[in-house]
Amino acid sequence: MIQNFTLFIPVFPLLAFAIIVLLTRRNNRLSAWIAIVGIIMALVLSLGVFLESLAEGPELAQHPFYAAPIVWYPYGLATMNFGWFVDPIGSVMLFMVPTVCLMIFIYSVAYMRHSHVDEQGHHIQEDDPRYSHFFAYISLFTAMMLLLVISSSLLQFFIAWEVMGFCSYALIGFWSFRGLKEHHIDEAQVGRARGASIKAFLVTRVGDILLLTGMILLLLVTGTLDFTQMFNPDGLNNVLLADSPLPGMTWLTLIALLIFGGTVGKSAQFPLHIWLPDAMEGPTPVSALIHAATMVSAGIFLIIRMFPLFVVDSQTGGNAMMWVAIIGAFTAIFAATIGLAQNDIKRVLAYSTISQLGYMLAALGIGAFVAGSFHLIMHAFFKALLFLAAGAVIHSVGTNDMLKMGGLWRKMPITFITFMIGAFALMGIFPFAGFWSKDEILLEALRAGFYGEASPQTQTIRFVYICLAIAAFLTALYTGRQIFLTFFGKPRDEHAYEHAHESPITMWAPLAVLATFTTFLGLWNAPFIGAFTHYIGEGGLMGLPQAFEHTAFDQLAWISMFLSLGIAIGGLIVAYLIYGFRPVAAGQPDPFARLGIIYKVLVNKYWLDELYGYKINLDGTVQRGLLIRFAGALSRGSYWLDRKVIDGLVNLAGWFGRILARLWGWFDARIIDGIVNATASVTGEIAGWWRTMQTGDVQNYALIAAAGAMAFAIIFLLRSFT
Amino acid sequence: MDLIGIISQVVFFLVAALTLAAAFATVLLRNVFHAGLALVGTFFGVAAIYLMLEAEFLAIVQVLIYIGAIAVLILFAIMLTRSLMKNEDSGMNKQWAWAAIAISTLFLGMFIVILQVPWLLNTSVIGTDIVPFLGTELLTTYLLPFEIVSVLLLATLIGAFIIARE
Amino acid sequence: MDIWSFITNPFVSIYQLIRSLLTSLLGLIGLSGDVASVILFFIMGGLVITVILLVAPLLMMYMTWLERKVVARMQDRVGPNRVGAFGLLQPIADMIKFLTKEDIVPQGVDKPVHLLAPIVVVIPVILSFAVLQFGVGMGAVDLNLSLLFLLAMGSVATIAVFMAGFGSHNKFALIGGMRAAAQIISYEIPQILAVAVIVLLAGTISLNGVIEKQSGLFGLGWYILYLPVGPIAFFIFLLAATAEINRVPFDLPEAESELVAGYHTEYSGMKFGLFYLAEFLNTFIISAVAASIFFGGWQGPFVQQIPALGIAYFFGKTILLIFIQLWFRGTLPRIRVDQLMNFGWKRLVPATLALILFTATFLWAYRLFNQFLTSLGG
Amino acid sequence: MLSAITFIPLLGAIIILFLPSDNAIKRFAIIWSIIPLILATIAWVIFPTWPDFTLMGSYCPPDIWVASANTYLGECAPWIPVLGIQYHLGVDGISMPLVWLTTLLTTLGLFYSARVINERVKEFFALFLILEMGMLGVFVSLDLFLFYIFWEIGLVPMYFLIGIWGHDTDRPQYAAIKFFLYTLAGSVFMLLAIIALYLFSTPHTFDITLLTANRDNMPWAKDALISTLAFLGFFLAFAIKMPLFPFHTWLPDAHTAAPTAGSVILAGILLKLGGYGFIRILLPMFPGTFQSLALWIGVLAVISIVYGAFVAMSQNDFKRLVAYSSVNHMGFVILGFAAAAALTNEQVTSPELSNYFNNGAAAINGAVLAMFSHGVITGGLFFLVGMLYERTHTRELAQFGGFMAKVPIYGALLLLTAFASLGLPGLAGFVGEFLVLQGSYTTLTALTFVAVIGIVLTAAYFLWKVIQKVLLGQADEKWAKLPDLKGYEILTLVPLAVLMVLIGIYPSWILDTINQATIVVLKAVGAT
Amino acid sequence: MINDIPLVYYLSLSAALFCVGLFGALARRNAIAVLMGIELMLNAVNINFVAFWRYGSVNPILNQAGIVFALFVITVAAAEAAVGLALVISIYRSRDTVNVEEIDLLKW
Repeated sequence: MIQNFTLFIPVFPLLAFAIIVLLTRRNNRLSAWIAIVGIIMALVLSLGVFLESLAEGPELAQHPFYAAPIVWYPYGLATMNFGWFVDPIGSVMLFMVPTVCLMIFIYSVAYMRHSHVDEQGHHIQEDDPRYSHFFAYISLFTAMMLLLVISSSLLQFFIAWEVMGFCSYALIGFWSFRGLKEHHIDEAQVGRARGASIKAFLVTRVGDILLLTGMILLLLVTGTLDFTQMFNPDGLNNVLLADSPLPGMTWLTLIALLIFGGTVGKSAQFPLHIWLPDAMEGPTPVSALIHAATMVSAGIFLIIRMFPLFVVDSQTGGNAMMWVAIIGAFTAIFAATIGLAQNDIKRVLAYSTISQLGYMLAALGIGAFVAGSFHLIMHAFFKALLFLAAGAVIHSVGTNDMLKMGGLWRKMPITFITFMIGAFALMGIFPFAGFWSKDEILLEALRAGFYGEASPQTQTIRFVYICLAIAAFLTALYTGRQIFLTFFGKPRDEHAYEHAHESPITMWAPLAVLATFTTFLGLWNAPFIGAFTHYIGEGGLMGLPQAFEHTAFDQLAWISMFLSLGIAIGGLIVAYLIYGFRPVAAGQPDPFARLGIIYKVLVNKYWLDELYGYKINLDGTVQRGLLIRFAGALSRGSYWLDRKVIDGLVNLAGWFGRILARLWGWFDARIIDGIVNATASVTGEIAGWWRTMQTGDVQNYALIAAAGAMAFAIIFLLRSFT
Repeated sequence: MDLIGIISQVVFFLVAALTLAAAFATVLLRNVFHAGLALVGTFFGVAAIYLMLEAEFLAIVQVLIYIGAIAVLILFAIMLTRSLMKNEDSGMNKQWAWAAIAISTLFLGMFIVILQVPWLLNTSVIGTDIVPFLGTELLTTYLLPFEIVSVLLLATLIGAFIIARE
Repeated sequence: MDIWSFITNPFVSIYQLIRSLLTSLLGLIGLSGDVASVILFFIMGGLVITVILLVAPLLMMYMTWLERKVVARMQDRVGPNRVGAFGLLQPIADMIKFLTKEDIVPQGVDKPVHLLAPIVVVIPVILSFAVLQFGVGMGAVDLNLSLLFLLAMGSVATIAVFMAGFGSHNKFALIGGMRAAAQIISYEIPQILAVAVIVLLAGTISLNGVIEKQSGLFGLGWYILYLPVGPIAFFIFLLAATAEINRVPFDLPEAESELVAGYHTEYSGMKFGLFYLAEFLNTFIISAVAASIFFGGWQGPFVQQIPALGIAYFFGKTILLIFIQLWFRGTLPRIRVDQLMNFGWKRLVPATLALILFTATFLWAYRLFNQFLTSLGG
Repeated sequence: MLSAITFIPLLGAIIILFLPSDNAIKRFAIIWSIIPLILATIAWVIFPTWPDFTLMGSYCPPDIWVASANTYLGECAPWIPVLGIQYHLGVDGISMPLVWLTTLLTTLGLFYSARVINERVKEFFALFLILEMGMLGVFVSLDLFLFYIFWEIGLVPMYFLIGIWGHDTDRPQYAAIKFFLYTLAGSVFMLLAIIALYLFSTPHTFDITLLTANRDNMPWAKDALISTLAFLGFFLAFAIKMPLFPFHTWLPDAHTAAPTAGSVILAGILLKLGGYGFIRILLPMFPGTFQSLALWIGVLAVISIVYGAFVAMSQNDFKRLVAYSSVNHMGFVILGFAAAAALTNEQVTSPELSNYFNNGAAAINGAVLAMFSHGVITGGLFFLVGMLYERTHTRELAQFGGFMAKVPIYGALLLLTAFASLGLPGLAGFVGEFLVLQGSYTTLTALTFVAVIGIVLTAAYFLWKVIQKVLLGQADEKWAKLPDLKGYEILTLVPLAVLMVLIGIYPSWILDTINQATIVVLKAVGAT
Repeated sequence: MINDIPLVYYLSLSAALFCVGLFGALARRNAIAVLMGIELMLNAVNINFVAFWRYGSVNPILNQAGIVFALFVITVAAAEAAVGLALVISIYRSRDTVNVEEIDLLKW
């Protein structure tokens, strides 16, 4: 019953955005409240829908809450309709997104208040000059995320996807312009923010155009973008399997890969991941909201929505799923390695996000749909928690650099505890959410790879399992490093240390809530309870009538559980050995530096930025990568071409016209004019001769007349008489 | 040829010779006044010829008009245009030789024509006085020319008067 | 050839007598008809001419005498009475004076013109005598255009005057000549028009015809008596004619006071005599013409019966008119040149034109009336 | 009704000539230009059903001057019967929005320039109104002869606007002459084509509806050579006007030199004349030829997209950048038309391949909507550039910076317009582009892959050059006291901003109208 | 008498007279001499008229065209002489010469 109001879920935050922008721009408090009210209304409505869909149970998959009333535009005889589409995984997302967003909203109310010491030395607490803008943008962002989740058509999905991109750009670049009296940010910060925002938008844009292409080809081939009609079996089979323009690929594979391209862009997978670490320049709630919970998960959600496509493709011999798995796994391990060498507390978390997303994609790639989606939900919670905690640390210490922190656990107990809970969940320590979801994935990978029946993918799945295992270990390692560097050991920067204080209630309350979710939500899909698997797995998906097979918790499951637990604890111990045992002293280089070249590579993030992105250094200046410089050169070249060659041609024509004109003028003056003058003078000449005939003497004329008459007479005579 | 015929021919030749001589005199005399008088002589000659052609009225009119009026007019003109007592001679102009040649050939041509053309002669004796008939004819068949000529004379009268006015 | 016709019409009968004698003489010599007629024609023609040439000078001489007598009489003096009784021989004396005077030809004169002038003056006057009808049938020749001929001879005089004026190489003569020519020309028109009136009445241009038309009891047929038209025409004719011959009221050319003697200043001797002759003969002619066309010429009571009376009638009327001329000379003062011209052009010419118009319409109406009457008569 | 809309501006221009004082002229011009706007809106609203021109092949319908309420909004009267030229006006789904846009932009242009233009006011406003008449004439005329006349009329005032009121730092005379001669050269070829059509059509006629309706039995359609040459004649004129890649060099010069209102109209409407020509003349009249050349035209379009983006990226002058962005966007429009034209006959006609038909329609819808939205967006952009120029008297991007803090309202509007221009969904730019891509993927798939790169480049140069250089970064102290947007400036931009958002969020209000006409046009496409 | 003198004599006479007149008109230097020449020519024409009337006309009495024409020629001659001489006099008065060769205002 509530489900036919689902379309209003995104409307509330959107309304909040509009109100803030148009009306309450001046009043910070009021705009904060409007934003929060908006998100609460959305939360209530979405929980309603969530509960209603839970009541529906697994059949929701085949008969989702669906309606597409809005005719967005007609094209030819068909029309493009928008509406809402809620299926089990959608409903779960509907549960996850608003809750996380609400927490972040509450958190950022306090976070955006900066304190600085003015000349007289006493602390001044005052809001960020663009406080209301911040709330406007994040409520717009939330609205778009919700719209994405409930969208019934891939185009609606894409629009939400793109607007989110814009919000991320705006929010990353929130501090990209500095007012006169803004003391809390310095020039470098402004420069970095500016570079990061553009980088984020452009890189995601690249991903978007891949998705756009895939989407349109899908529309072209299947004739519709609506999730319900997209996957009808006959439509998929005969048309999609025809050969696509690219050799060796069927339409289906091509479209799948293109859509996966979108995810790579949005969820910062391997080639297009470079924007996420730099996106940390935005305020921390933004990082939490966008780069932990929602936006990046949108990419994964896209694959989830399109999962039947991938499945059919792999069944018909396409290798799209294989690619997803490989890229996912590789990104997981790749990001984890870089994470080790980062000093910035938020950058470490960023890389961990990238690797966890890699995890999910790997899971989806190997067909573990339920495990992947569960990890997606869990990850959203504990990663948001980690980011907010980190935010609290930064807010109190005033700097991101872990080398300046240390021993903060005494100063900020609640933040410390919540941070530890999040870290343990991330590492996959037992009771916490991360353990269940990560273990599930490793289990599935292990079973499919080593114990399942041989199939063309087994080779890749084995490779995936190995990568995931190593990644798990590395995750534990860098998370432990982070804990020891920030909270344990001796404070390395006295000034920062005594400046640190516990964050206010509005900041640690959300932390607490998230912490509780992180600890207990994992049980939702614990081996024995398996409610989540039942809810999601049983109904299958729109295009896939048969359910996902669910193996009982057999002996292999136990082995993999202990194995993963062991990896996690092993990682933590190694981290303790390096960082915990002899805490790093102030000014002492990072112990990892001893690794030499490997460390340098990791610090420079494999020089990918220099390769095809652009590197934003700390002081705010930007170093343009090869690809960008090449593009710049190309543009200057084309402008030169345009001005010189094409314009040149036009001017040449003009010049040639002038030459021709002058030539013509000369010809005309000389020859034609000449002729005319000649005729004039000749006539003058002849006239001269005749003129003398007029003697002025009357008798002369008479004589001539007479002579004439006489001549006539004679002629007449001769004629008549001869 | 009877006596009268001969006599008339002799008279004709006489008169013709006199007239031509007077004409030549008019043309050749250097003194314009003498030329004028020679002209009067010619007019008399012509009047005589008219008489020979039995056109008495015309002869008398010729005398009355030509000699009485036109000759006087010419003499008057001569008098007016001669700066007194300066008798500049007005002989021939430059092209008289050419004129002479051209005119003589013209005369020759005409003469040949006159001789060659078979004139249809229709001599009939005029008995009675023809003037009344002339009068009636003048005012009947030739009424229009008669009126036009009168207008012409009027115009001339006015024109001459205006031009010659001081 | 009976006596009676000889008595009543002596001159004509004599003429016919001689004529018949000659024809018979020629017949005797044996010449054939037309040759004889030619000879006869010449002889008779010569005879008549000689008669005229004799009569004319005589008339001239005695007119001078008459003029001097009458003018003297008017000026209360006697006039020539020394030479012959009543000065009758005075004219002959004058004649001899003219003939014997030295003929001076001034130097620088245009010789041919100077010499020719007097001749050209006299010839037309003599010619006009040929046309006059002295009596019944007593005209040298009866042209049917005689009136017009007379006028033509009058106009020839202009040339003569011109030649005299121009030939004598004398400014006064020149101006006199030109003034005379102008006068003659301008008065010629009214004279012709006046005559035209009479021609209208008479219906013929021949002098004899006009005279015959004027037959009527006791001069009632004379044109002068056609009341509205006659007297006016006569008056205009008389004035114009006088002006034509430069007689007294209009004798500007020889105005002694201004132009010495006009165009005949440089003439003397016989040439002057000729001018004098011409002048007086002119006077006679215009009087004769006036008499013929206005007073019926030789018409008079019983003239048909006794043609000789015609001569008397003719000469009587003519002498009467001459007397009027002389009367003019005696009494009227000379008029100025502009008055002359104005009078001529602005008074006389319109008057005569009006007169012609009037007579023409009068005649037309009269004839219409006659037709009407005859048509009435049926 | 249509004649009224077209000739009211002319009437206004004439009245202006008699007005004494400057601000009398200004006030009158603005109020007067609102009348055609209202009329156009009324016309758009009360005529939901658009006629199918191809069915109308007859000569002037009997009820000549009456805007026949039921059949179609238009007038027709014999004009020069001897030559078969009719004064035939008509509007369908495609031209109605453009007419409305012309009236809107002219009103805004006049409203804005009322404050800005202060010398030779009378000529400016008179010329502006005449220009409007010229443009409206082109959109409404259904007779090639009339079309050509209005096409030329539109040219002349623009020449003066650029020449006289142009900024003298950018060689206005050179630019004006270049613009004029370039377009004129094109239109000369068009004239030749028109005459060729006239001569080779069986009932000698200039009438577009007639030429399209019984196109198949027209001699010029049968003879390949003539139809190709005529097609090329028209294509050249429209490509120059559009500006397509090789013929675009006049645009940047014209724009930099033109005064603000001038360049708004130049970009907003004059470029659309070319596009309109494609859809009204090329597509329906020469489907066969267009189809055979579609690939090459597509190539040119893609080049102008990518090339336009690249060149824009290296611009240092704000206005030149926006000019090249127009080249970029117009590339999409032509791509859309080329894609639609590339449809083969059986794709259009056979029912089971309706998918192709719909996508082809999407291409045309997209192209027309792209034109409309580009008009709105670029109009807005040029207004913003103009406003900036009014304040800073320079268009050097390097000298700007940190304006978001200084002039927040201006910054916000610039942000909105910039993102609309780079095709952010939810704003006007995206829908047009998406539809075009949807259409062009169906037929010119390979080309569209390249075109899509253009989108990224567009985003790049807009963010990199426009937003970063102008809004973000450190503000130079020179601009310390930069005044923010005044009342009238905001009032000029607000309608455009509203339109952008409206089209972005819910485009069907405009696409319904366009779609009806597209279906009609598309039926003709793909024929022999 | 009339048929003793053939028409040819008269014609040749008039031709001769005409030529003399023409010569006078063309050769004489004095304007008035020219006019006199013209008068001669006109008289020659008159002779022709009358000659043709007398010899050529069927009924000389009733059909006196020749004479009528002669009359008209005379009047026209008179008019022409009058105007001509008036012109000559006015030229003399303004140019102080009647020498035709000197009156050459239209000379090139």
